[in-house]
Amino acid sequence: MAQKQFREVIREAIREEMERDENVFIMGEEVAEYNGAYKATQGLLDQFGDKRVLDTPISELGFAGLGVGAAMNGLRPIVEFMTFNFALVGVDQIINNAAKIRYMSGGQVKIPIVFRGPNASAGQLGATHSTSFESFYAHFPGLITIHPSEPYDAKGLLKAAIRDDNPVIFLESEQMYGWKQEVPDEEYLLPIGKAKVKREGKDVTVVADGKMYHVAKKAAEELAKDGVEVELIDPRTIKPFDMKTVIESVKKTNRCVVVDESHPFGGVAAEVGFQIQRDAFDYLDAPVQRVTIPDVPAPFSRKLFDAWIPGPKQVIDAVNTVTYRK
Amino acid sequence: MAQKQFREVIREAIREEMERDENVFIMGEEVAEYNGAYKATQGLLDQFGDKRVLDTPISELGFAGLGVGAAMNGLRPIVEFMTFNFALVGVDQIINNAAKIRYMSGGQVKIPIVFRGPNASAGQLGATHSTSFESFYAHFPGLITIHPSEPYDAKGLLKAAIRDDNPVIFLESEQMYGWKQEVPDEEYLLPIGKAKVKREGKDVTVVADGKMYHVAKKAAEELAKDGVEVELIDPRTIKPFDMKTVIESVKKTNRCVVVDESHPFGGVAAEVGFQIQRDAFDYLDAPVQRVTIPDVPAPFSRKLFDAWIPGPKQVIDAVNTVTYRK
Amino acid sequence: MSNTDKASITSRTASITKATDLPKPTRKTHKGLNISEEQLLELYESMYLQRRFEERSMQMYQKGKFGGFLHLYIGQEAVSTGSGFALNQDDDFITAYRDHGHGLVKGITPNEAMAELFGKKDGCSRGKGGSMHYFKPEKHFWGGHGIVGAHLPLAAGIAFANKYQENDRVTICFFGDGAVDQGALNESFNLAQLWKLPVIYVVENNGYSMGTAVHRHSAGKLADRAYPYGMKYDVVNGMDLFSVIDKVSEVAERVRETKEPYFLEVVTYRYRGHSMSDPANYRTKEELEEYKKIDPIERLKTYILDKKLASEKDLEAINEKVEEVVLEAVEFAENSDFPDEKELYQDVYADDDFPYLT
Amino acid sequence: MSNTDKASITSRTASITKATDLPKPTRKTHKGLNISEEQLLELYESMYLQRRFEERSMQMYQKGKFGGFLHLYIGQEAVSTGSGFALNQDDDFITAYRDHGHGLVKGITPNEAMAELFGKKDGCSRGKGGSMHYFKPEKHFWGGHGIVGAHLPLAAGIAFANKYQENDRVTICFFGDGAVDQGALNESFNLAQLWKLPVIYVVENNGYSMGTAVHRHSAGKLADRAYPYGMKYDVVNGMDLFSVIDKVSEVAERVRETKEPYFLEVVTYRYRGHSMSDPANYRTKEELEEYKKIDPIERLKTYILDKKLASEKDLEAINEKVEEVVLEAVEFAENSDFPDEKELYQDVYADDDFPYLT
Ligand SMILES: Cc1ncc(C[n+]2csc(CCOP(=O)(O)OP(=O)(O)O)c2C)c(N)n1
Ligand SMILES: Cc1ncc(C[n+]2csc(CCOP(=O)(O)OP(=O)(O)O)c2C)c(N)n1
Ligand SMILES: [Mg+2]
Ligand SMILES: [Mg+2]
Repeated sequence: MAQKQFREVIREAIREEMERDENVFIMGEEVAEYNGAYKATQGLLDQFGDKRVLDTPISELGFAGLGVGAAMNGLRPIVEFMTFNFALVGVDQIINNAAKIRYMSGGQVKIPIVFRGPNASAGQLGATHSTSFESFYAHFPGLITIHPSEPYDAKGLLKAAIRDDNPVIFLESEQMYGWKQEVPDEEYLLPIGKAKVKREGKDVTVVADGKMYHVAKKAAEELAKDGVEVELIDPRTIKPFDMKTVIESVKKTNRCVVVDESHPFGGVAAEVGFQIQRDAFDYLDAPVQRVTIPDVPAPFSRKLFDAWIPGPKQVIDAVNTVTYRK
Repeated sequence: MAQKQFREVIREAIREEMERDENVFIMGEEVAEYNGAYKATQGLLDQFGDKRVLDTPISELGFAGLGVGAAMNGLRPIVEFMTFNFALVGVDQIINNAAKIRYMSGGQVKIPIVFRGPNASAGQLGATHSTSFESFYAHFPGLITIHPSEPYDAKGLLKAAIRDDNPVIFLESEQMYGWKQEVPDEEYLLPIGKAKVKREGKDVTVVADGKMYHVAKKAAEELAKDGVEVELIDPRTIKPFDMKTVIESVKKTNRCVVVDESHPFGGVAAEVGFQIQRDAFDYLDAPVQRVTIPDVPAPFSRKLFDAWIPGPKQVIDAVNTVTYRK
Repeated sequence: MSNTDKASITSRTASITKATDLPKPTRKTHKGLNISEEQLLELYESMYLQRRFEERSMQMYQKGKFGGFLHLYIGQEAVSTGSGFALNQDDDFITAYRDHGHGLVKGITPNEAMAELFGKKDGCSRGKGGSMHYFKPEKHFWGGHGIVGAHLPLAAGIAFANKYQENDRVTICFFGDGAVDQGALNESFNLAQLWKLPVIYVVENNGYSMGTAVHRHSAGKLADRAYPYGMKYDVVNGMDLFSVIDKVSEVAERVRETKEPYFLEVVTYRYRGHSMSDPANYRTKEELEEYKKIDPIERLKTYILDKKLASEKDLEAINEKVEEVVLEAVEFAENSDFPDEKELYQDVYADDDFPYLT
Repeated sequence: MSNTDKASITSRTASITKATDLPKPTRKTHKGLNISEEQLLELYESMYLQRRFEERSMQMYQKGKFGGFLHLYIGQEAVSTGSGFALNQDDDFITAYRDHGHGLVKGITPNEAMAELFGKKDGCSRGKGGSMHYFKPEKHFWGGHGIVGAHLPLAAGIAFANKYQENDRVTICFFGDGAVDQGALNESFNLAQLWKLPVIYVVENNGYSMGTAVHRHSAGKLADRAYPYGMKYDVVNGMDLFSVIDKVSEVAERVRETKEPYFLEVVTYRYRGHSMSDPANYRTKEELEEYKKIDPIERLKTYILDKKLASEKDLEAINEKVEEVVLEAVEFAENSDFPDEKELYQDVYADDDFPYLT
């Protein structure tokens, strides 16, 4: 097994699936000649040519919709958004077309398409460039939403997403593209909709997705030094959400903190917290707490940004709250 | 006091505010010569002329953005969406521009604008025409979201919204435009962000907004016959959400059901339920339950639609669950 | 052509051949267009079927047989019919919510079409789509779309897939004059031209976007919207079936060959209000009457009779047949079952066992 | 003008006056343009300030003084400067994220501008906006916008408000060639023309949208995008200050008078990569060198010296002054405080006591 970067495995997953199925193609801003704004698509144009690797104009509505139409008519498009912030100008194509046409046609039209690209904040990019969209897309029926935190999961899930017959939102991270993990050389796929217990513990369940998984992991390491054993769950898929794994864990630990990079109102943390209290009420020794970005847009200034983005400290505080350690 | 229709008080609120402040103007599809797709703007063109009452092309992105620009530069636009479903093609203007520019400019630019129009389902209109957006907009900092259920509230809150210096999402209902209520002839305003206990009761708190308020009200009436006293709270404003009123009530009733027309994932119900368990955990005698539309798009067929849209029965079932009556 | 002033819209209909605004109809005869006499009668039947189907739909709607929006295509039938004739059966159609005519032309049966309106399981969208969302992909009918302008990029995508798969299919995408103002038009046109996609974009300019006359919602001339991309375009008389056939045939050939898009403005008129609730007070009775004088079905009928290609009686027989077909469709729709309640949770996802949230 | 082929982009820069693609510069002298000698030196200073400000910014970025994106305007200064000169001080500017030049021209001080980059509280957006989101509404500078194309309707709205309030202000809206492909363009242009809004839309065609040459992202000619609406348009040489002044003055007068919009394609070039992380491998060194030969600042300098309107020494003195101003700005930014942490919860809403959710 080799250490591979997040961007590398994204590329491998796309390449392998394009080799496997000639109906798979990829388009997006700067994916071809520029080799990807974040180099996730490096080398694909060379290998597959400009029939299957296409640079688009800055027309998110146009090329997202073009992708949906191509998927309706037999292809399996991968649509890269330079970041998901920019998908907002074309989001009607995702929410009304990709997500609903199968249903409105009574199942006659299938739409196997993957929308992927960087999600959430990546430092000092300001309010228009820092939104995290996992809760946003998970709200709408008809879409699968995947939000991996590590290269191994990302590769297996992206390959599964490309083979899936549903429209999939696949959320990556600018900041994580360079991060590495051991990843097998052999082909593998991972099931969509399965969480993973990435650290076992008996004292408190922490659920954390995407970039926040790493924040929670650091917190768990800190807490361990202090004798608090965190059970850390990475949901990996946000829709459908594997509540079974979470509930099982909470039944053991009786406490839970949910960490997510969305804004608080109706975010993943609210949803998971709601379901835990509903479905494991009698097991809870403390109310579920959440750690999210605050209910304000992303500020530019480094100092404000650092205060804005949750870090291990907030997770530790929340764990202390649910364990009544302060 | 006279009985007035929902559409009538919307019109009155707009008219009174336009009379009061000449910087207020209204634009949208068919608001002028056609007198409004749902007649909410009837007579305004005649009274104020085409400088202040403007028919727009079907360009939601264009006219929503134009409204934001006009608000930045001193006017107080009211932007009507024929329904909020159509706002999706222009939603970047709301989420990235209306909601964030004040913050990004360090408070130098104020954006007093109201986006209003029908929200949520209105019978057999199919999946593209039936989405309820209160949770969607409430997720994003920078916006106020109002979702009234009755003419009295609607009028007072719309007037307050037009005078408010924040961008406001004001959600109405095609189906409710004809519904009536006693409304004072004298001018009045209502505070944004204040819930109202519309029925007092000791057994269970039911929180219900928009059209679902009426469903919950019917359920409460049914339940009363059965000896169950519902405390029915209409939040009226979704962002900011008046949790204080809800928590106080739950501390009394120890049980809560939230009814909302959003999809379940991360909807108002999840948010309110999460906060209740967090902030009134020790007062809860049962987990908070939610009643929402299902996690599927709106079907067209009457039979499926009737199964899709929550009715009093689901609310009663949920109340039975939290009161352990079955 | 200036379609920007109401007076001229009215005046141009006063005499169809003299009006400058409604383009002149083609001078070609059916022979010149390679239409056999049999086909001519089929075309008549097709247009008449669309007309009667919708008149009955209206009746059923008024009887409360179904709810929702009902947008009637009456008056515009030459556009769907002529396009269907000019194109191959496996060419791809996609349109907006005013979709009954296009659907019937592409092979949705009247039974399926009526059952869909009724929300029944035998409907062309299994009762899930309704009037605005007809589908029949196996016949290359890709919907029925309710968000104005949002299907324009879908059409580009369907055409993209055809080109990618190197089949020879052409995609035709219909939309209303109101859709021209959506950003989707700019983005789709640019992509279609840049990537040379075999798609024909057709704006059915019926003079109004709901209650807004075209000159009140679109600056300039509609057809010109293609100009900046270097996309070819033209304007055609949409009240005359032969003109539509003539033009769309020519355009289709070109698009099939060059794999480049084309933009066609078809000038037409809808007789009814925008939807059932619209009394259409924004236009004059006279204007409507002027258009009815050049009704596409009457026009074809006159042609057939004038040229003695069939007798009044022959046409009467067709009418009666259509009448029966439509009545049977109503009966079929009445008798078809509503979808089972568990259908609510079918077809959202590809997976039958998707774990829906509660 | 065909800007759709790379060879011609390069060739047209070979000799600025002979190239057909880069429009010919105006023949007018400063006198012909009513520019006093004093103003000429101010214009020189303004351009040089933008240049040096950004060169220092780059340095500070590389030193790690701040993070995020940094998009440099270097090479395009004639556009901001000429537009600012041609318009009134109270005319309204709005632009995309490559906004330092426009901001400085409109009266953001170098101190405020640099402090913003550093994320300090004395920045022109109080440290909350950063490089892409400069604001100074009191000087009629409306940002600084990060979503490509999304400020085009804002410009229409600003112009709408000016017309509504019956003041005489003109709005000018700058955007890149990449923004031309956004639906926002179609919607904004249509609205602006339909409602006759006093707004000048300016595409700064610098040949590339990030790494994509203009002919690879936009079909047809950029300027033609205005044609279908009946909007007036033209193309101007953006490497030559006088040409920009000449054209924008003429356009502004017309827009102010007619209250109708105008679309201007300004052909220009950016010397640096798209942002700091872009090595700009998609273009040749030769192309860049060709443009540098017609650098707008050098060009003005040569003009001034040739006409003996100032001496080398005079210009040197200006340069030194600018150098000092910029260094002072860096010092100011360094010494300015970061915003207080409680600022996180300020300016989201108009209300200071907004009950934020936790
Ligand atoms: C994006 C969007 N905005 C508004 C609507 C509401 N609406 C439906 S049809 C219509 C008028 C469209 O007119 P036109 O495009 O000319 O088509 P026609 O009805 O004449 O066939 C409007 C405003 C919508 N469905 N989608
Ligand atoms: C809607 C949207 N899509 C994509 C981006 C990412 N992006 C930022 S700038 C840019 C290139 C824009 O080029 P152009 O408009 O020519 O302006 P220039 O950088 O040359 O000034 C891209 C793709 C964005 N900010 N917004
Ligand atoms: Mg129309
Ligand atoms: Mg550019």
